[in-house]
Amino acid sequence: MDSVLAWLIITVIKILVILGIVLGIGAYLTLVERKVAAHIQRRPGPMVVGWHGLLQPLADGLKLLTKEDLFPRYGNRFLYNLALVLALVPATLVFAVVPFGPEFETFGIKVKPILTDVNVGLLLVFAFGSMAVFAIALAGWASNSKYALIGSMRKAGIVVSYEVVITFAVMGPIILAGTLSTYEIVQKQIEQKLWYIWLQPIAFVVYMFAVLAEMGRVPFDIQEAEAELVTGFTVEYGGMKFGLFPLVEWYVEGLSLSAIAVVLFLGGWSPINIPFLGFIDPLFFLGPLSPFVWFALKVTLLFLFILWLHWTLPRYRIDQITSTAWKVMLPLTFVNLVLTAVIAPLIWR
Amino acid sequence: MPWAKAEEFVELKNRFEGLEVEEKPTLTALHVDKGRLIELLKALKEEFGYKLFIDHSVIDFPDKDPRFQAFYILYNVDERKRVVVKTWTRGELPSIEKLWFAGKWAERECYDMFGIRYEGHENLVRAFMWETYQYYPLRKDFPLEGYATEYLPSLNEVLWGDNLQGLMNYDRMHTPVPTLEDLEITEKRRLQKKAQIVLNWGPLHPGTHGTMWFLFDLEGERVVQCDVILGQLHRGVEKLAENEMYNQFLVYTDRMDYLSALCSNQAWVVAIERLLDITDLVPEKAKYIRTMLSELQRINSHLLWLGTYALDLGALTIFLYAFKEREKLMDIIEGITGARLTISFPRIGGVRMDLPEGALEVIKAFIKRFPKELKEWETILSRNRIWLRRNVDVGIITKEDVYYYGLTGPVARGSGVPYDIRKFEPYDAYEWVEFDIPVGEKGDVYDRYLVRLEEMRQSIRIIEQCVKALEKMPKDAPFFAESPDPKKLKLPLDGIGLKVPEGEIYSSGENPRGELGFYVYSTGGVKPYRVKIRPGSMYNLCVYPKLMKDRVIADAVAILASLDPVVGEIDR
Amino acid sequence: MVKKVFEKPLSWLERILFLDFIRGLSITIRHAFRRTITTHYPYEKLTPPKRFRGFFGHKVVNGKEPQPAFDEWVERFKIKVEPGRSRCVVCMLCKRACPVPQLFEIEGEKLPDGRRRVSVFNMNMMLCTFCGFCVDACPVDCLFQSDIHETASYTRKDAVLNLELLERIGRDWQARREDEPDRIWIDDAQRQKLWYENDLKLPEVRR
Amino acid sequence: MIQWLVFFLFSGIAVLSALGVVFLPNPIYVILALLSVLVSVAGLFFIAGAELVGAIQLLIYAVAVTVFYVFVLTAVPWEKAIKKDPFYRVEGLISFPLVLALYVEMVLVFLIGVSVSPKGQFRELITKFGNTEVVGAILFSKYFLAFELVSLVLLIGMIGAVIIGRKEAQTYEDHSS
Repeated sequence: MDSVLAWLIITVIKILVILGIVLGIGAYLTLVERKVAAHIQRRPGPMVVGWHGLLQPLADGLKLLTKEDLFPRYGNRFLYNLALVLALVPATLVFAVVPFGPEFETFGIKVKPILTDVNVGLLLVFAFGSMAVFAIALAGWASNSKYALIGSMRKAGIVVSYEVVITFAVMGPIILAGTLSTYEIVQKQIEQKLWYIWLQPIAFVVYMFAVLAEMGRVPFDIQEAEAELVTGFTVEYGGMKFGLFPLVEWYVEGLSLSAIAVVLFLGGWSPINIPFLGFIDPLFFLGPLSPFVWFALKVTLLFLFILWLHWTLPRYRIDQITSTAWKVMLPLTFVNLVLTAVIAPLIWR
Repeated sequence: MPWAKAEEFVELKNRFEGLEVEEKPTLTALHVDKGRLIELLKALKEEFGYKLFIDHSVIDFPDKDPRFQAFYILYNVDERKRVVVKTWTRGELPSIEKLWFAGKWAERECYDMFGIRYEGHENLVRAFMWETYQYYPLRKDFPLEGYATEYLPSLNEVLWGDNLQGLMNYDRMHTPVPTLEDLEITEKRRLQKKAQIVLNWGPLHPGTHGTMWFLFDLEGERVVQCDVILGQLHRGVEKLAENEMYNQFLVYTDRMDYLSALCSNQAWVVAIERLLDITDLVPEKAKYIRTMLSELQRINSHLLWLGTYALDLGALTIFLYAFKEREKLMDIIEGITGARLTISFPRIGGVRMDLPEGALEVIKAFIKRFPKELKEWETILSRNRIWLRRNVDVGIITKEDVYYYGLTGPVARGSGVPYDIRKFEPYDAYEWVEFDIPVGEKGDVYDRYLVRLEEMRQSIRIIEQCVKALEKMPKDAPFFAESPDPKKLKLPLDGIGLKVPEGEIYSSGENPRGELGFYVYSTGGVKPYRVKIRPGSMYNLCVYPKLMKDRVIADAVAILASLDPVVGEIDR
Repeated sequence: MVKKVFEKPLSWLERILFLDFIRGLSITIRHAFRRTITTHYPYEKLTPPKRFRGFFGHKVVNGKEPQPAFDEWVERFKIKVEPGRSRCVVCMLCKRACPVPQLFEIEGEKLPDGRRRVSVFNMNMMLCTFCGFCVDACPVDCLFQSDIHETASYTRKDAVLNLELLERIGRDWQARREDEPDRIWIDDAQRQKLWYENDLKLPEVRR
Repeated sequence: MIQWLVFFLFSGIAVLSALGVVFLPNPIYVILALLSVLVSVAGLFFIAGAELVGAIQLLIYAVAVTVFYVFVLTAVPWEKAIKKDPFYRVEGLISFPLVLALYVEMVLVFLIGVSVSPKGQFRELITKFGNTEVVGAILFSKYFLAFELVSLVLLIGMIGAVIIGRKEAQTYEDHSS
């Protein structure tokens, strides 16, 4: 009886930690983005609220909360609000299968820093990832405006086509690791002393492009191509609801998909890897904490790379985006699958 | 001023018996009667090579029997000659839409302003006013301040009860204002719906960079047909011109194309100097200063185009980089002229003030670093595969289209037509500086982008030569013309006193957006009788519906940005 | 004379290794580590150049008038000259030179000793185009344009410059910037924030 | 004990939303009810320990299939579709025997299936390997032929869909890719 109780308490603690991390960092990522974008464009970014703009997310949050909440006249109110829930919940659920670090020992209980070590972790990631399509389609339809409908059709089209691409791109590392559970994938990479990015460069590039499309970042930034449609399907939302969609899409999903990328390709919490030889760990002085720091470091670096891309490249046209998904990315992943099938036995020996 | 000579039209004279040719130093005109007008225009276009349509409008003589004198200005790009065809009419004219599509928009404007009916016009609607407007504003019998028929008290009075007596006593009666129903009728008359959905893109839309109202007939994402409603920024500049003195109208020229104020001022000033025939009186230093400043203004305007163009296609950082350089240019212009946007620095006969100390050093410092910045942006954009995918083979304008749609400026040069007024009819110091004209070959959006970037580099070359020449001149060289005897020809620095003799002229300057031409008809006195302004970006915009056929909405932004229209110049 | 514009297409090697993206990204990262160029407006302000065409002002009689012209016009219009008050000779030249004459409202008043003085000089700044024709037309260099550009106001009445306000601007301008040399701008730290990368050294002012 | 509790919860939601599917007037609410049925069925799979089938159920049904229903409903203006009379009496009568036959067949298949299906031989295998490997092993050994045939049927279905869905030729004048 007490093991179930202990298990329950640990899970509740894990849930609280993960929710705290996700939503807390999510808000502060808006500040990181505005600072990075500002310095790329030779301007200082938010400086007024708090020292160097540290309180800016709170200010934004307060402003959005106090904004008036409009509702289009003939829209469908229940779906209008349901779309929000359907956007936020799956995006945060993805963190349930993300392993933050190795197993560790506290107060005599062995704790795995992963919410649920389901051995179909990766499948769940894509199931939750594509639940976002519901939110987009319903948001567009429920706000009863031409712009919102066209915007939601476009965005949903992209997310569906890149859902397929991302699933196939991830096949490579799964074959190498031999399991679907995210925790074991990282274990395997540490055992084989090999990050999967060295063997799967094509898969990594395709995965990154699919992440950009899934998040709606440039060059697949069709959602708020403000030049044509005002802000895509969120045009009829106001106040915090309008603020929530980019928070979900850009920051929560951004974090989760780059965390999965780190798990699959950059060896989770393992330090820097030289293929087949082993690991060098410049942060060894941190001791048991270093894996967690390594994981956080890699996720932030990947996220900053996405920001860097977002503020440099122009944006594709909608039909070019979907045609690259089906005509370029998908064949690339098939080629990659064939290659992995050839070199995989070399790794399993 | 290469106008066509009289003897070239001898062969035409015997073919059209009523034709007589009038050749003046400022203008060569062919007078023909209304019946044979279309044949003459067709002959000029096919046989004599006057393919490029420049402008068409009407002059109103209320006391004469055939009341309106219509004029058509054509240009022969190969032999660089210009001719004006004139005819008299009471209110009916044959439409020249089949010969030049640009004529369609010019005729809409004449119908709107003068009430001239055109038979054979495909969809004769008002160009700027709303459909249910009853008057014809540019006619001489329409008062300058309009008929104040509507009671419209100012909101301060109605809501807060301010009493607006005294200097600010705005009269409560107001000229008619369009209601929503009027705009509804305008929209219905403008475009017959053929496909699924009519998407209203404008009049206030972040993508249009100005109050242009686009109607897209959409079939899914594909545009079946498209048309534009203009007039949101129509301030009746031509009506004002008829009531302002020659020098004072300078202030309105920099409100038209508000991004290249100095180039428009220079074009107006050169037009009046040519009409007065005092171009050689203007001192050399003034000419160099005016040329250098208008080239700085050209780079300034191209930077804004580049910034908003990259912004529309998603490259947000280029917007900030372009505006960083633009800020430097604004500082230079502000230091020399005192104003950043509405600069009325040139005067008829020279410039307002000499260059301040340190101006040439600052310009040299700017020129030294600007090509490096341009190179950096090109590495980000020009060979970026996304930029190429969005721009290559999009919105292709062929050479024939340039003539058919009356396109000028970078839009024409992008398709391979080397039409540049600074080379064909050099004014001010353009004949003393040497520079190249960038020309594209395919005529798609990418070529126009490259042409404008190359034009910025050529402007840098011009400014370099101007700075070198200005440095050699003595400090106290004159910057304003001394008229030989002030009694006969008074050339004041301020706005009053300039008397212009009888005559008419068409002279144009090369604005960053195309040819800005002034057709000035003066009957002596201090105020012009009629000023027709040839807007570069209006005729560049009339090719937009043709480019948008069968394209995706996302291209609408790229093609519009490549035409670079400015609403102030279109609506005048 | 005619220059063909051309850009060579992407080679397949560049397509495979994303070289065009890498080159673009390297430029943005270089810009990220350079100094920021913006002035933080309400806290740091740029000083406009001397020739700036901002709000108008009346220069005050302080002995530095353009001598031959000032005495001539005072005699012709029999104006009472008071040191510390506006130099205006009520000649209406500025109103005639202005493209929008309705913005001027000028009246002179006859004093008991027979001389005249400017009593009302209102300028409705909502109609003004700031073109500076009136400044050129003023024969006694009384009307001028100061460097005040923060001119927003809540009511239409505040947008009207009356004589007393014009004189106050004039006195402040004559005290502050009258004897500055006619330079393109004042080379202070705020200007250098934008111009430091052009390593610009304005020549020393020859007093 | 918790498993029973959660089991009743999920099955309760499933039954309720299934009823919702049938009785809700607004088609969008019908689709959402269907979605909640599928998600709760996936929950049932998870409780039963069959994680792979639960995850696949979520991935395929709850997301891929229902999304396209939502697409159709949001794109097609069904509010304006003309509604003749609310109840199709004639069709209802004819289809009743068919539904009955279908129901009987389902019961038969269920009974035979239970009697024939393996009784717990794989239990210790599942604990050792985890059911993904086990399902994979069975699928690619015992039922390999069925697996290949089904993939063929799917392929033909996809090709048919592409042919029907293809729009008339592009009419861009420059045929950019």
